[in-house]
Amino acid sequence: EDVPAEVRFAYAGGPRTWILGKIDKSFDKAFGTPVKWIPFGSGSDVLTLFAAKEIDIARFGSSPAAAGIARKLPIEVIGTPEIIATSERLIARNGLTTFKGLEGKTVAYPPNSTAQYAFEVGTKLAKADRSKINVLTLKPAEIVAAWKRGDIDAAYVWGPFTQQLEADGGKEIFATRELQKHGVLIFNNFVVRKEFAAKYPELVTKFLRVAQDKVDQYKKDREGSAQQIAQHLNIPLETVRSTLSGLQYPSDACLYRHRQRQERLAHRDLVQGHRQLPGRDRRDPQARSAGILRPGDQYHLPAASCSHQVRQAWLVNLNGYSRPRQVGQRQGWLPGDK
Amino acid sequence: MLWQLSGSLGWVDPLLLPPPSDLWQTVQELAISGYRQTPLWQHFAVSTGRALLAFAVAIALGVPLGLAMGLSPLFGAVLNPFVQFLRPLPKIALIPLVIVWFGIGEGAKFFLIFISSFLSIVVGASAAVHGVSQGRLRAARTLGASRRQQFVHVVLPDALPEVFTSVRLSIGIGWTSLIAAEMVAANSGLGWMVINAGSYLRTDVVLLGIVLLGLTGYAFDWLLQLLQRRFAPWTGRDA
Amino acid sequence: MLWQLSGSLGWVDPLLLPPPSDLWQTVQELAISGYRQTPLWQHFAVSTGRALLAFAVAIALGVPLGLAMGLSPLFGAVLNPFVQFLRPLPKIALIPLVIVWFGIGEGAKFFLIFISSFLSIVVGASAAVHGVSQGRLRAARTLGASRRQQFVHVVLPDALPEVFTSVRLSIGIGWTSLIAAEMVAANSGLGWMVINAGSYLRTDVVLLGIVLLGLTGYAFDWLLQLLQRRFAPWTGRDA
Amino acid sequence: MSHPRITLEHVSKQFAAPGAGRTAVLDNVSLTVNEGEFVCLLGPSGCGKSTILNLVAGFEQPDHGRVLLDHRPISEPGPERGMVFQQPMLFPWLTVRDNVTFGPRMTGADKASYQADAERYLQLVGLQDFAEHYPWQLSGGMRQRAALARAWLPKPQTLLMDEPFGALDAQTRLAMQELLTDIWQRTRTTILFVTHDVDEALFLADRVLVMSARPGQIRESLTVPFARPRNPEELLTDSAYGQLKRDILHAVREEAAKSLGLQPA
Amino acid sequence: MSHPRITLEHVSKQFAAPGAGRTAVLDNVSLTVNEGEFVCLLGPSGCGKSTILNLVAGFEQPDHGRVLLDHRPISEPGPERGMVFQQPMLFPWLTVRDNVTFGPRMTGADKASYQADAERYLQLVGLQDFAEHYPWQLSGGMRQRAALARAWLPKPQTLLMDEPFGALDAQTRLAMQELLTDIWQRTRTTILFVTHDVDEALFLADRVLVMSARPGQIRESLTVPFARPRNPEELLTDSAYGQLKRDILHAVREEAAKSLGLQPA
Ligand SMILES: Nc1ncnc2c1ncn2[C@@H]1O[C@H](COP(=O)(O)OP(=O)(O)OP(=O)(O)O)[C@@H](O)[C@H]1O
Ligand SMILES: Nc1ncnc2c1ncn2[C@@H]1O[C@H](COP(=O)(O)OP(=O)(O)OP(=O)(O)O)[C@@H](O)[C@H]1O
Ligand SMILES: [Mg+2]
Ligand SMILES: [Mg+2]
Repeated sequence: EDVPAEVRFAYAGGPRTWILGKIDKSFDKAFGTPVKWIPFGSGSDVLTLFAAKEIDIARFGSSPAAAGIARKLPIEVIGTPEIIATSERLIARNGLTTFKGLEGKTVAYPPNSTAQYAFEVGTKLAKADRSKINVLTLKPAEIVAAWKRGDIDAAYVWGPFTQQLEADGGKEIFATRELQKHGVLIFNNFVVRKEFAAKYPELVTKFLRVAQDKVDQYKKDREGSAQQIAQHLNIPLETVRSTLSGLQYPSDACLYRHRQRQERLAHRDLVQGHRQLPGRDRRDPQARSAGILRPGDQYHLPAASCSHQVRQAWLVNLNGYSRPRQVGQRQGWLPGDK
Repeated sequence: MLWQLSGSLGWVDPLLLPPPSDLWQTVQELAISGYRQTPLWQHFAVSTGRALLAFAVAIALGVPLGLAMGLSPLFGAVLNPFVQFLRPLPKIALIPLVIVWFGIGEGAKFFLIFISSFLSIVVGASAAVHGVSQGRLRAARTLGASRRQQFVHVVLPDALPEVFTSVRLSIGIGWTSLIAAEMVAANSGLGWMVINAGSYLRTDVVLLGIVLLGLTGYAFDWLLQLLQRRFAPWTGRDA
Repeated sequence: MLWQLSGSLGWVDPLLLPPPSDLWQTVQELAISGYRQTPLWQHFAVSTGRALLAFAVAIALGVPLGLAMGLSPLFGAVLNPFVQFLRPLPKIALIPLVIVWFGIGEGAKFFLIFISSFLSIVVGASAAVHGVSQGRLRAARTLGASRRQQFVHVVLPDALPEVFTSVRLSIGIGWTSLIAAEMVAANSGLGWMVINAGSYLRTDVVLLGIVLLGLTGYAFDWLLQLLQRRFAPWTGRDA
Repeated sequence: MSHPRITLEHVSKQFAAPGAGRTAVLDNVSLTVNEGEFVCLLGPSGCGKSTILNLVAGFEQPDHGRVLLDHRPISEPGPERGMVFQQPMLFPWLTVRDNVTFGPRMTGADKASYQADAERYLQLVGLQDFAEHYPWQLSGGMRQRAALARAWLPKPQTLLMDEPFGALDAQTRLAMQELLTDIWQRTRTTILFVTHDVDEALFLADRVLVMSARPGQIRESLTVPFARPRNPEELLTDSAYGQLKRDILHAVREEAAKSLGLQPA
Repeated sequence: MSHPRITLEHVSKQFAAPGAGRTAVLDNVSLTVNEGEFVCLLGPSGCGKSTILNLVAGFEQPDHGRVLLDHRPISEPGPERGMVFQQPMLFPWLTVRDNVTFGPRMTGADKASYQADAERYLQLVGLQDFAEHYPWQLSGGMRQRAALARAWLPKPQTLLMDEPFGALDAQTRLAMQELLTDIWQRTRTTILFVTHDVDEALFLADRVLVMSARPGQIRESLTVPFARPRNPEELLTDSAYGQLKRDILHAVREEAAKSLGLQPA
């Protein structure tokens, strides 16, 4: 198989396990071709980069991925490297302890982020009246600033900003992990450009293997890995530690690829799925994704060997944008099958 | 035309540059149902309202301050470092500080638009003073004009054509920074609409927003040129 | 001073506005070990390099084009709508299109800085033409200056003081948009450093970046004023 | 020799006045300046003298009638018609020397061909020590002299001069007048010269045109009969001189009084 | 009556010259203009006449010596010293009327107190029909007249006039001269008047100062003995007039020749 002159990864710069592969160049070694790491700022930037064919593989949150797939961007999800557990939390001022208590208060979260969806779902599950909560979208640093002024009563955000809010009198009232009890997982994706995946399926496999290696490496030596990453990214070690340990890592069985199914879902069912979502502005992905999760919904599993958690993750991921009615024969492979 | 063609022929991915035909459809949709529960005209009104207020204050404070800085070497020397330091700062980077000082309400948005145009107006006005005819200033002084009167009756009108240019440029700057302003906890406004739609790859809405931003900016400029023709008709005349 | 005080006395939370003493420490750190494996001076060099190139091209193209638009009503009427429409557009909103056209390399970054200063220079130069002395232009014509020569030998120098002001303002605009440019897949540069550090609450680095951005912008402006004094010493002289 | 170089045929010119109307500035003006002729134009302030020069220079177009140069309508300015403006109109960004050599530099003349001339003219107008000065470092009269040298250096076929010696003292003025006559005689330039000084007109001109008050018309055309070279002191003793001067003064005064709204003197 | 209003004591003034050095423009100039006196300043072009006016106006400070007004050093311009500049220096953004009334409007005078005067002056300088015009719609001479009216309207105690009638035709010039004498006699203004026209100086002045070539010094101070009111035609027949005029012309010519670098005539 021929290899491209370079493989282009887009990364958001946060502390993640695959950065270990950036540090020791194990992706480059596995591919036999250099990897170009392209930084991006927000989910919408990744979508642009994909649309402009400037990147091949990216790791980013489920919500922009959903927006991209819904807008027929030719990308596909190839894996779920991490599930958000305690790295994103809802911090509130003293006295506020529940979602219900937020009614009539002001809450901020970063726009179009996993935190935002976690908040929306959490509100829903807690049966709080969303319309009574005054929500604001602010970037994380702005959240800290607004918090210090007392302009906001609560914020759903990630580290190190959560720690700052806590240091300033905030108390955690919710963490994304608690959604798992309701079968809701919020996670990040590995996404590949379809054209690239079609041309270099081997590379995609190798990519997933190395990514999993790096998870394993982290699990073996958490402190050492955190130190390496902190040094590489110039981030305080504490931030790296808490972020990495605030994520859950699905087992290697969770990383899979299922192209045909993916295409069908993305191209037909996804769109149909939207149409069937009741009572939502169809053109509006945010409104749509706010209504993603329906605890108790039945879904078919894409890969029988996936752990329950990952199956859930995968489904949630797709379900944000569709309600697959039927799933065909398993046609993919799993890393480690061969 | 070029644009519709490039879309139709597939030169540019319609995902990134929707053809005008799509755009027209989006206009109709947004006009009827609004974007995010807010009608299109309201996004437009909110943004122009914010901007016009900020521009008015920036002009009212910036022109006199700039002229004064240009006239008085001492005053200029004291204030210039601040202005020259702040002016080239990217306004996006200042947002957290602005929030600390002005909160997340309209104050912060006003300030961000205001400060970007204000600083440029100050610099432009203070530079315009150097072009003021020394001869005419001398004439005014022999006619008993006080410092304030020299300022109002000679420096201001003499510098006016050049000040108008600076104001036009500065208002362009201010309008550009609308988007930075509306990144701060907004939920309406053209800038916000563009940013928000961008994060969902709603390129049609983004493009519509851009077109509206461009046209409004154009309209502001046209208005200023009209004012200039009305209030500074002597531009370029030797007398 | 005010700043150190406000930090020490706790007026502003040091988390958002670290006191200068902290900043000094950060400078030392970054100077030695760099930010993200890149030494501080290199971030600085990358950004100024990008900006200077873009400015140079913007001036070299923008001044003649603007003057030509101001001189020729036809030419002006054709190009003006484009310029006036594009100028007030927020450059951040254009990033997706710029990526499509120019990719994510230096081309896109160059273009974003270039376009923001270029458009303003064009407008400023074209406005400056209206202030050109008709009498001197007439004198040049009776002395046999061709249209091109009138342009180079009369319009350009006569408009120069005002053009300098526009260039100063435009370079301020260009420098502000550095941050937008370095949002595009950059991994070095002051703008990128500010944005990147901001997302990890490294306020000291952010502030250091801001100070450097401000000082560099100040230095550019100072340089331009020096050039103006050198090349347009007749500003404001009646002759 | 009697080939007409400049011809105005029934020329009228109006300017937009404040408010609605238009001011008639020139009304049916016809005049001819022959090749090599030196014609002085006199008239009360504001009668349209500068306007006539502007028409001939090609800066303005007539509302009615035609302005011809060598029988061809004038459509734009050209270097064959040099002009000294009522205000010096120097270029403040150039030194005096660069101002003076502006013409030849524009027409691409070889530097060697004009350099010596330029220095000579600078010397003759008394600015040799100020060649490196900028215009704003000169006195009013010095600026006017710099403008003179600038107009002379390209040796135009036709010279239009609008009160070129107005800011000069008597002696400098005489020196400039002699310089001009000298240049004119050697090159047979055609000169249309606006002045308020009747003595100057009689010393310089072949023919004197007196204009009426606004709207300007050519009221009188008087041939100056004195032989050349003329000497100002000798002219004064000529009896024809006194008569001619009185006639011209009388005409100008009558018109000026009209335009000032006074009773005719 | 012999109280000195303007005094220059050993005044020297230099300007930076291109390159390194400095040009001496005034060298040890001392002069006095008494209260109510009308003094004309003559001298070759570029000798420093405008510079003296600028010093008295307070625009420039002497390098050496003192410039006094009523025995007090002059530090800045003031409305008690009106000035007519060598160039009209009108405000292009104001109509002629607003230009003329600029002074009283600045000093906060009651509109009623100057309105009639303003109209009268506009009438007297022949600009009544041009009150609504802008300066760039005027001819050169009309601008100069507008500048005159502007300087006269505030009735300053001292008037500094730099070739104020240079662009006017003979008749208009005479009218303006008479107007000026009239104003001067009624108000006993102190006037320092720069001119190149010896006849004008002898018609107007109590005393004539002749300056030497650069660096300027006061070469001669001549009292003009003619009784007032003077009549230009009658003056011509006065034998003292011819002598005085010759003396002055001789002095100016000698200096002008020096400054032009010619052999003394
Ligand atoms: N641009 C203009 N708009 C309106 N009127 C004008 C304009 N230019 C000239 N005029 C009028 O035309 C008339 C003649 O002007 P012109 O300059 O030709 O006079 P002139 O004979 O040269 O007078 P002077 O001896 O004072 O220089 C004047 O009444 C003047 O007001
Ligand atoms: N800003 C300046 N810089 C350098 N030299 C100057 C400056 N202003 C005036 N001068 C010089 O001072 C001298 C006197 O100038 P001034 O204007 O006083 O002459 P003037 O007597 O009024 O002459 P004119 O009759 O030609 O108006 C001139 O030689 C001139 O070059
Ligand atoms: Mg004229
Ligand atoms: Mg002078």
